[in-house]
Amino acid sequence: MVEAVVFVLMGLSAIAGALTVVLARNPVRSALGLLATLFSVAVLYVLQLAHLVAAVQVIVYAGAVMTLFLFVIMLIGVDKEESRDETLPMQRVIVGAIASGLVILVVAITVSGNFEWVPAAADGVIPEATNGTIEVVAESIFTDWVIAFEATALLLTIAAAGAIALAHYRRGPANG
Amino acid sequence: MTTPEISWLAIAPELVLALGAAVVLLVEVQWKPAIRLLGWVVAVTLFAALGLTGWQWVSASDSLASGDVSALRAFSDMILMDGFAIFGRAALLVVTILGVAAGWQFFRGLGRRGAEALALVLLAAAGFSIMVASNNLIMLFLGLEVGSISFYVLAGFSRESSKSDEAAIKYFLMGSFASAIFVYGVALAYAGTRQLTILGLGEYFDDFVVSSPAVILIGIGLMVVGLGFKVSAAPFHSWAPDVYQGAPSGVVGFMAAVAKIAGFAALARILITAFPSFDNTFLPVIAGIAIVSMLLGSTLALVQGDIRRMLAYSGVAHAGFIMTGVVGGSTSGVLFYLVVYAVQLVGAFAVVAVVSGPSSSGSELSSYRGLSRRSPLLSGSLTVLLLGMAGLPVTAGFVAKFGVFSDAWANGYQWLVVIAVLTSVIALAFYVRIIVIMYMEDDDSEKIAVPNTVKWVLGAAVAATIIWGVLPASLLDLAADAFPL
Amino acid sequence: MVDPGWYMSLAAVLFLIGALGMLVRRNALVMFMCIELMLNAVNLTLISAGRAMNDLNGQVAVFFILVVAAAEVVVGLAIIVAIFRRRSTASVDELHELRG
Amino acid sequence: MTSLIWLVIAIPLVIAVVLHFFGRFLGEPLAGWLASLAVGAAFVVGLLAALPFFAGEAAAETIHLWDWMPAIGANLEIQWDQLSAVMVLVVTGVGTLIHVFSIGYLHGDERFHRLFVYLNLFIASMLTLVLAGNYAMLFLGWELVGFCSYLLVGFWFVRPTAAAAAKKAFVVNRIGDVGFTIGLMLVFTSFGTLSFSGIFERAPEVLTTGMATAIGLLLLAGAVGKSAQIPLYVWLPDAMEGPTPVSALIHAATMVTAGVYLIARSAAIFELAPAASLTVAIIGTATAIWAATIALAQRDIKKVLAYSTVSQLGYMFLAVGSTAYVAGIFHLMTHAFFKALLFLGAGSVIHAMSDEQDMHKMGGLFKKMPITAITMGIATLAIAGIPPLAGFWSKDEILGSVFERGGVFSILFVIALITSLLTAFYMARQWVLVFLGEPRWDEGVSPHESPGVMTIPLVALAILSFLGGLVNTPFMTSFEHFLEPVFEGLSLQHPPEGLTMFVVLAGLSVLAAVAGGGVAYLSYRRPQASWEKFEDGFEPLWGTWEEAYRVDDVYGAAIVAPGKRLSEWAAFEFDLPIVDGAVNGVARLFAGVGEKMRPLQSGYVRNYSALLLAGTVVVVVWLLAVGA
Amino acid sequence: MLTAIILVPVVGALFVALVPANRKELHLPLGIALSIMPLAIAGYLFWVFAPEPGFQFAVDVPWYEPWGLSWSLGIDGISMPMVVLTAILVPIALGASGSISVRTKEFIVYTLLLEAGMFGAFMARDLFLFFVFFEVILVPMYFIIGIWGGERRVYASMKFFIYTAFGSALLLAAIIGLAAMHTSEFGAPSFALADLATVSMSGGTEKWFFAAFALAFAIKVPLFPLHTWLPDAHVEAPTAGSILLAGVLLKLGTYGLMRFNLSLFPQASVDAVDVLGILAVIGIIYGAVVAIVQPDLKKLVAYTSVSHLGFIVLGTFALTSGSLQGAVIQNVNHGLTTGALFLLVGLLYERRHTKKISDFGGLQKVTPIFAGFFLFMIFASIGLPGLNGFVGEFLILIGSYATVPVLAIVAAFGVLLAAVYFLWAYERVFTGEPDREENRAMKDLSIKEIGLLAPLAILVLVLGLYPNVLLDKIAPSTEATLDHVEAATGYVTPAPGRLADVFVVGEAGE
Repeated sequence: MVEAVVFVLMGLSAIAGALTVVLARNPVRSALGLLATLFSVAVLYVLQLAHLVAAVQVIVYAGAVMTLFLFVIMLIGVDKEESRDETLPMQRVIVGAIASGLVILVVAITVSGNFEWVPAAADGVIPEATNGTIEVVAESIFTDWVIAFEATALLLTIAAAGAIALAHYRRGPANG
Repeated sequence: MTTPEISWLAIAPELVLALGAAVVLLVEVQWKPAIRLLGWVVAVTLFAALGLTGWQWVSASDSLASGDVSALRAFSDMILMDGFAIFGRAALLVVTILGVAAGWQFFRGLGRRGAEALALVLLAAAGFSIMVASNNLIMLFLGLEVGSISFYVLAGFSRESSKSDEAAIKYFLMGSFASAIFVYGVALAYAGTRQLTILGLGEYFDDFVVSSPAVILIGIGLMVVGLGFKVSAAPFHSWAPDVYQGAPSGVVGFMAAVAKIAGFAALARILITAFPSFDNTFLPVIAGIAIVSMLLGSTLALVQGDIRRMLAYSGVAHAGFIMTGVVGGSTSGVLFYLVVYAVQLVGAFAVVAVVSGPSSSGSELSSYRGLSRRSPLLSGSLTVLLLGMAGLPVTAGFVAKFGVFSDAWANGYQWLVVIAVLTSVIALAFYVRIIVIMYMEDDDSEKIAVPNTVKWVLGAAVAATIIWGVLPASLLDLAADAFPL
Repeated sequence: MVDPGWYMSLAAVLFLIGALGMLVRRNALVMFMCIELMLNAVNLTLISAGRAMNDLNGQVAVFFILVVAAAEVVVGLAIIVAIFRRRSTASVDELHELRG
Repeated sequence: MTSLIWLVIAIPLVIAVVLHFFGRFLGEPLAGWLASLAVGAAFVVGLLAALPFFAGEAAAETIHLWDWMPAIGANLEIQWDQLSAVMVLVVTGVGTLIHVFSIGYLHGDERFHRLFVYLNLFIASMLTLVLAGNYAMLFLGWELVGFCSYLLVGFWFVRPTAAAAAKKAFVVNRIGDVGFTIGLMLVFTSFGTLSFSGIFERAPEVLTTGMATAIGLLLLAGAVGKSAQIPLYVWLPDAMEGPTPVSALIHAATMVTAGVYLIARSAAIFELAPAASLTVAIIGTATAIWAATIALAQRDIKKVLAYSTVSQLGYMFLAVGSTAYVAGIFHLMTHAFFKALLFLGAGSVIHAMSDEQDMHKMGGLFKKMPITAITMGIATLAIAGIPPLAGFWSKDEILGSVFERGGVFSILFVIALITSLLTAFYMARQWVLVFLGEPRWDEGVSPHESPGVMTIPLVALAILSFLGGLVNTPFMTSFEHFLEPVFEGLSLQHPPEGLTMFVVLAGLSVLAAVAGGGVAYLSYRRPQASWEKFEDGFEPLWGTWEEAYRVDDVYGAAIVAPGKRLSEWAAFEFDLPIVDGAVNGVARLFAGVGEKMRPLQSGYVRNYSALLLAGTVVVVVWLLAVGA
Repeated sequence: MLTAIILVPVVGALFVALVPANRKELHLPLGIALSIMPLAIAGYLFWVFAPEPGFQFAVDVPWYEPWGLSWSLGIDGISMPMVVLTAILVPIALGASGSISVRTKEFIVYTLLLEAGMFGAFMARDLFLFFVFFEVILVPMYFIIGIWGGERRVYASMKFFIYTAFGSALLLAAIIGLAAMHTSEFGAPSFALADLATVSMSGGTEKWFFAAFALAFAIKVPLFPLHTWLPDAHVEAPTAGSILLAGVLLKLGTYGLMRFNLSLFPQASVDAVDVLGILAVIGIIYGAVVAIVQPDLKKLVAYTSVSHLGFIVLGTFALTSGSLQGAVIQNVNHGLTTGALFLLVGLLYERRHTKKISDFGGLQKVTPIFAGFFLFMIFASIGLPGLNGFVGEFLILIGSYATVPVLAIVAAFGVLLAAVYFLWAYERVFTGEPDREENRAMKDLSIKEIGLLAPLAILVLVLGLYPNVLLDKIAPSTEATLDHVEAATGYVTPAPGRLADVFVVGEAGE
C-alpha cells in the first residue's frame, strides 16, 4: 500500500522531470529536471530493494554526472535559450508520426492483452526478492561479474584519455 | 564466499591490448619518446595479441576435439572462447594491424597526441574483441561501449578540419542513442526470460515455450537496431557517411572495418545462438533491412562526389549483403565476407589516406583523376580492391558474395538473393565510376609518393583479395570451423 | 505490493520521452541528457525485472550501465566543449556541413 | 575420262588463281592467251568426256568430289549427263571465243589481266552450276556467277554508273535467290536431301501437287532473277555498263540462261506442277513481248541487244514452260551463238567508234568494217528467224511446240509470233542504223575494222549461228535424241508432226520475220529525218518504249525509297531514342533516385535520430506483427 | 593440356607486366609471341580432337569440395571450334595493335588475360568455373575499350560493363539456385554441368532458370532488343577490342545458349523455341535494316553482327542437326569474317582517322589490295557460297525449316538485306573516282597487314569449300545434344531434322 503511494508519487515526479528535460528551453532547467528524475528513480530502486544501486545512483549521477553537466552548461553559457520554433522542415511531422505510431503500438499491445512484462512464475506468487545489500551485490560483482568489472577499467581509461585528447590543448608543434 | 573463476587464456589478447595501451600512455607521459617507438610498442602488442589468439584457437579446437565444451566458457559464462569468438577476434586484430599501418602517417602527424590515439586504437580493439567474445549481453554492451567511445574520440581527433568534430558529435550522439536502444533491448529480453547470457537464452527457449513473446520480440528488435546501427545498416546508417567523410582518413578505414566485424559477429551470435526459436519471426525483418540497405546504399553511392561518402554508402550496401548471409543462417559465410570486406575496406582507405592527406576530412573524386599515371601502385591496388568489393570473380569478394547468397537461397530466401544480385550490379556501377576516373580521365599532376607502411598494407590487402578469390579454401575452412558455441 | 509491470511501464514511458527528446531538442547537452534519461529507464527496467524474478543480476547489470553512462558523459562533454571552443555553439542544428 | 570431268572446272579455276597472283607479271596479251587457252582446254576435256554421249552409249553418272554439308545431304558432286554436257560445251565453246575476242577488245587497259581472272573465274563458276549434282552445289555456282557478274559489270568501277549497276545486278538477283533458297528448304524438307539423284526419281511419290507447285514457283523466282524475266529483268540493261565481251559472255550466252537450265533441270518437279509450268510460260511470253517493245526504240546499240536478250530468254521460258525442254535448251544454244556474236559485233563497232554507243551517231559502217557488218548481219538474220539459220530452227520448234500444246498456249503462241515480228524489226533496225545509210559520226572518230583477234571469233560464231540450227531440224532431231535420256519418263512437248503443219508454222514465223525486218529495212534505209518522223509517228508509245516504260522509276518510288525511309526510321527514330533510350533511361533512373534520396541525409542529427527511431518503430511493429 | 592453354596467357601477362615499361619496343612482339603459344596448343588440340561426342581432354581437380566447386575443363565438338577461333584471333588482334602507342604494356596484359578468360569460359565444365571466366572477361575488355577507345569510350565501356554484368547477375542467381536444388536432391552441392543436368525440377522452376540463363546470354549475343550496347562498344573500341569482341565475346552468348540452356533445361528450351526464334529473326531483319543507313562504317559492321548472330540463335533453337551444326560453325565463321572486317575498318581508321562512310570514296583505285580483301570478307559475310558464311547460314536456314518454317522463310530475307547494306557500303567507300585528296594519298596494305588478313582469308575459303574439317568434329556433339533434348523431353524433331532422316544417295562416284 505504502509502496503504491510512493510509486505513484515518484513515478509522476520522474515523468515530470523527464518532460522538463525535453521541454524546458533553458538547459539549466533541463538539467534540474533530469536531476529530479534521477532522484525519483533512485527512490523507486529503494522501493525494489536495490539499496546499493539507489545509493550509487544518487552519488554517481546526482553527485558527479549532474555536476559535470551543470559545469559544462555554465561553461558554454547559461543564457543560451533554445527557441521553440522548429527550424527543420518535416521534423515536427516526423516526430508526430513516430509519437503517434508509438502510442498506437502501446494501445495495440495493451488491447491485445497478450502481453506480460515478466514471465509468470510457476506457482503464480512472485518470490520475495533478496535485498540488494552491499554484500550480496559485491559478491556477485567480484565473482561472476569480475571480468565485466575489469572491463570497466578500460572504459575509464578511454574516458580519461579521450577527454584529454579532445579537450586539452597542449603547447606543441603538431597542434596549436 | 566463492572465488571468481579466472581463465587467463580466454582474455589474454584483450589483456595484452590493455597493457599495451597503458604502456603507450605511460611511456608517453614519462619519456615523451619518438612516436615510432610507440609504433613498435603497438606493433608488438598487436602481434602478441594475435599470437595469443592463435594459441586460443589451438586449445579451443583441442577441447572441442576432446568434447570438453565447458573449457570454452570462461568467467562463469561471461565470455566464450569458441571458434566464433576467436576467429572474430583474429579478424579484428588483423584489421587493426593493417589499420594502424595504413594510418601511420596520421598517427605520426599527431605528434604528442599520437600516443593517445594509438592507445585508443588498442583499447577499441580490445573492446570490440570482448564484444565478439561476450556471452553475457551486458558484457557485450560493455565491449561495445569501450569500442564505440574510443571511436567517438578518434573521429574527432584531428583538429585541422572543422568537419572532424562535427563527425565526432554526430557519431557520439547517434551512437549513444543507439547504444541506449540496444541496452534497453537487453533489459527487455532479460525481463522476458530472466536470462542475461546468450547461451542462457538459447537454453531457455529450448526448455520453455513462451506464451506471450511480445517483450522478447521487442527486445530482439531493439538489439537488432542497436547492432544494425553499428554495422551501418539502413535505415540506421545515417551517421556513417558523415563520420566516414569527417573523421581523419587515417583511422576511418580501421573504424569502419572493425565496427562492421564486431557488430555483425555480435548480431550473428545473438540471432543464431540466442533466438533460433524465433527465426521465422525475425528473419523476414532482417531480410527487409538487408534489402533496404542494399538498395539505399547502392543508389546513394551512385551519386556521391566524395569517395569516402561513396565508400560509406557502399558499406551500407555491404551491410545489406552480409545481412543476406545472416538470413542464410550460417556463420561461416558471414565471417568470410566480414574478413574479406574489412581487409578490402582498410586497403581502400589506405589509398584514400595517401591521396587526400592522412588527417584530412573529405576526399573529392576529382582528386583521383589520372591516378593511374600519378601512382600506378595506388590505382592498381585500389582497382583490385574495388572490383573485389564489387564482387567480381577471382576476387575474394566474389567468393564471399557467392557464399552468403548461396546460404540465403538454401534457407529459402530466393527473392532476397535475386534482389541482392541485381543491386550488386548497381554497386558495380559506382565502383567502376572510380576506376573510370583513375584510368580514363587524364590529369598529369605530380606523382604521389607512397609510404612504405601503406605499401605493405596494400600488398597484403590485394594479395588477400586475389588469393582468397582463387583459393578460398584456406579461409573458408577456418570460417567453417569457427561456429558459435 | 505494486506489480513490477507498472515499474517497467513507467520505465518505458521515460525511455520514450527520452527518445523523443532526441528528436526535438537541438542543444547537444540536452540531447545528451535525454540519452541519460533513456539509460535510467533501462536501469529501472532491469531492477524491476530482477526484483520480480528474484534475480540479482538485474541489479548488478545496472552498475555497469552506470559506469558506461559516466564514461559517455565524460567523453561526450569533452566533445561538446571542443566544438564549443571552435564555434561557440552547442546547437547541433548548426552542424550540417556533412550531408548528402 | 568422265571421272576427270572435274578438270573442266579445275582448269579455269586454277588459271584464274594463277592469273590473280601473277597475271600482272605476265601482262598483256600473255595473260589473255593463257586464260583463253584454259577455257579452250576445258572445252576439249568436256568434248572428250561427252564423246560417249554422242556415241549414245554412256548413261548419266554422278561423280562425288567431297562432302560439303552432309547434314542436309548436300555434297560437292558432279552430275554428268547429256544436259550438262551440252551446257558445258556451249559455255566453254562460246567462252573460248569471247576470251580471244577480249584480248583485242581490252587492249591497253591497265587492268587487262584482271578481266581474265574474272572471266576464268566466271567460266569455272558457270561450269560448277551446270555440272552440279545437287541443288546446293548448283546454288554455289548460281551465286558465284552472280558474284563474277558483280565483278565484271563493275569492272570499270571508277564509273559510278558501273558500280551502281553491278550492285543492282547482284541485289536484284538476290531477291530471286531468296525464293530459290526457300524453294530449297521445301525440297529438303520433302526429300531429306538436295541431291538430284535423290530427288528426281522419288519426286512422283514424295511430292503432292501443291508442294510441287510451291517448289516450282519458288525455283521460278530464282530463275526469274537470274534470267532477267519480269519483274526482275531491270538489272540486265544496266549490266551493259560492263565491258562488251562480258555482256556477250555473261548477259547473253551463259549466265542469264542459267534460269532456263534450272527449270529444265527440275523438269521432274515441274512435271508434277502444271500450274507452275504455265506460270513459267506466261512470264516468259510476257517478258518476251514486253522486252521486245522496249528494244524497238532503244538508241544505245547494247541496250537493244540487252532487251533483245531479255526477250529471247522469254522465249526460252515459254519453251520450258510449255514443257518443250529440248526446244528451250536448243534455243538456249543457238541464242548463245548469235547473241554472243551480236554483242561481240557491237563490241567491235563500239571499239571502232571509240566507245560510241548511240546508233544515231553511227551508220554507213559497212564499208569501214565489212567483216563485222557481215557477221552481225548473219546474226541478225539468225535471231530474226530466217531459215536456214540457227535461230529459225530453234524458234520455230518453240513456236511449234507451243502451238501444239493448244489451249491457253494458243494465246501465248500468237503473242510469241508477234514478238518474233518485233524481234525482226528491231534487229533489222539496228543493223541498218549501224551499217547502212550515211555516216552520222561525231567528228574525230575514224572507224576501222577490228584486228584479227576480234574478227576471227566473230567469223567462228557466224558459222555457228549459220549452221548451229541444223543439229535439230524436224527432219533430223539428233539433238532431241541426244537429250532424251535426261528427260526420261517425262512428257515432253513436241512440235506437231507432219510436213504440212511444219510448213504452215514455219511460213507464219518466216512471214512475221520478213515483215518486221522488211518494214525496218525500208523505213531506216531512208535518211535520218524521215525515219525520225517515222518513229515520232508512234508517239507517245515510242517515247515510253525508249524510256523502257520507266520501270526503274516505278521500282525506285515503290520499293527503294520507302525501304530507305524505313531503314532510316528504324535506325534513327527507333533504335537510338527508344530501344537504346530505354537502356540509358534505366541507368538515369537509378542515378535520379539516388539524387532524390540525398536530402534524406540532411546533415541534421535530429533528422538522423528521427530516422533511427522511425526505423526502430517499424522493426518492432513488424516483429510483433509477424510474431504475435 | 587444357589448364596449360589457360595458364600460358596468364603467366605471359604477368611476364609482360614485369618487362620494364621503357622497353616499349619489346612489348608488342613479346605479346604476339606469347599469344602464339596458345595457338600452337589449340592447333594440337584440334588435330588430336576425335570426332566423338562427349568431352575430351577432360580435367577434373576439386577446388573446394564443401561447396562442390571443381576446376573441371574439357572440350567437345561445340567448344573446340571456339577455343581454336580464340587462339587464332588473339594474335591477329595483337598484330593489328601496332598503332597503340600509349600504355602498350597494359594493353598486352589485358589482352592476354582476356584470352585466358575466353579459353576458360569455353572449356569450363563446371558452372561456377564458367561463371567466373564469363564475368572476369568483362574486366580486361572494359579496360581495353575504356582506355584505348574513341571519344565516347567511357560511356561505351561503362555501358558494356554494366549491361553485360546485369545479365550475368541473374545468371549467378540461377546457378546458385541450381546448385541449391542439387544439394537438396542429392545431398551434396555440385556445379558440374553433368550433375546439374540431372537435377529434376518442376516445369515452372525450369522456365525461370531458363529465362535467367537465356537473358544473360541474350545480352551477350546480343539478341534484339538487348543489343544497343554493342554498336557503342564497337564504335569506341580499339581495333583489337572490336576484333575480339565481335569475334569471340559475342560467341559466349550463343555458346552459352547451346551448351547450357539446351543441356540443362531441355523442356524449357523446347518450349522457348518460338519465343527465341522470333526474337532471333527480328534481330536478323532489324539488325540488317538498321545497318543499311548507318553513317559509321564500324557501326554498320556492328549492326550486321546483330543480324548474323540472329542466325546462330535461330539455328540453335531450331533443334535440328543441320541448324545446330550450322549454328556452331557459324560461330566460327562470323568470328573470322567479322573479325577481319573490323580489322579492315580499323586499318582504314588508322589511315584516315575517320570511320564515316561519307568521308571515303574511290578507294579501290588507290588501294586495290585493300579493296580486294574488303570485298572478299564482305561476300564471305553476305553468305556467298564457297566462302564460309554460306555454309553456316545455309545449314541454319535449310535445317530450321523443318521446325520453324515461317521463321526460316523470314530469315532468308536477311541474306538479301546483307547484300544490300554491304554492297551499298562498299560502293560508297571503294568505287567511283577518289575525289578527296587524303583518299588519293591513302596507302595500300603493307606486307604485315596482308600477313594478318591472309590467314583469315584462307580459313574463310577452306571452311567455305571443305567445312568438314570442322563439321566432322562438331556433328557428334551436336547430335548428342539433340539426343539429350529429345530423350529428356520426349520432343521429337520433325523429319528431316536429324541426320538419320537425311536421304543418302547410294555411294555415287566411284
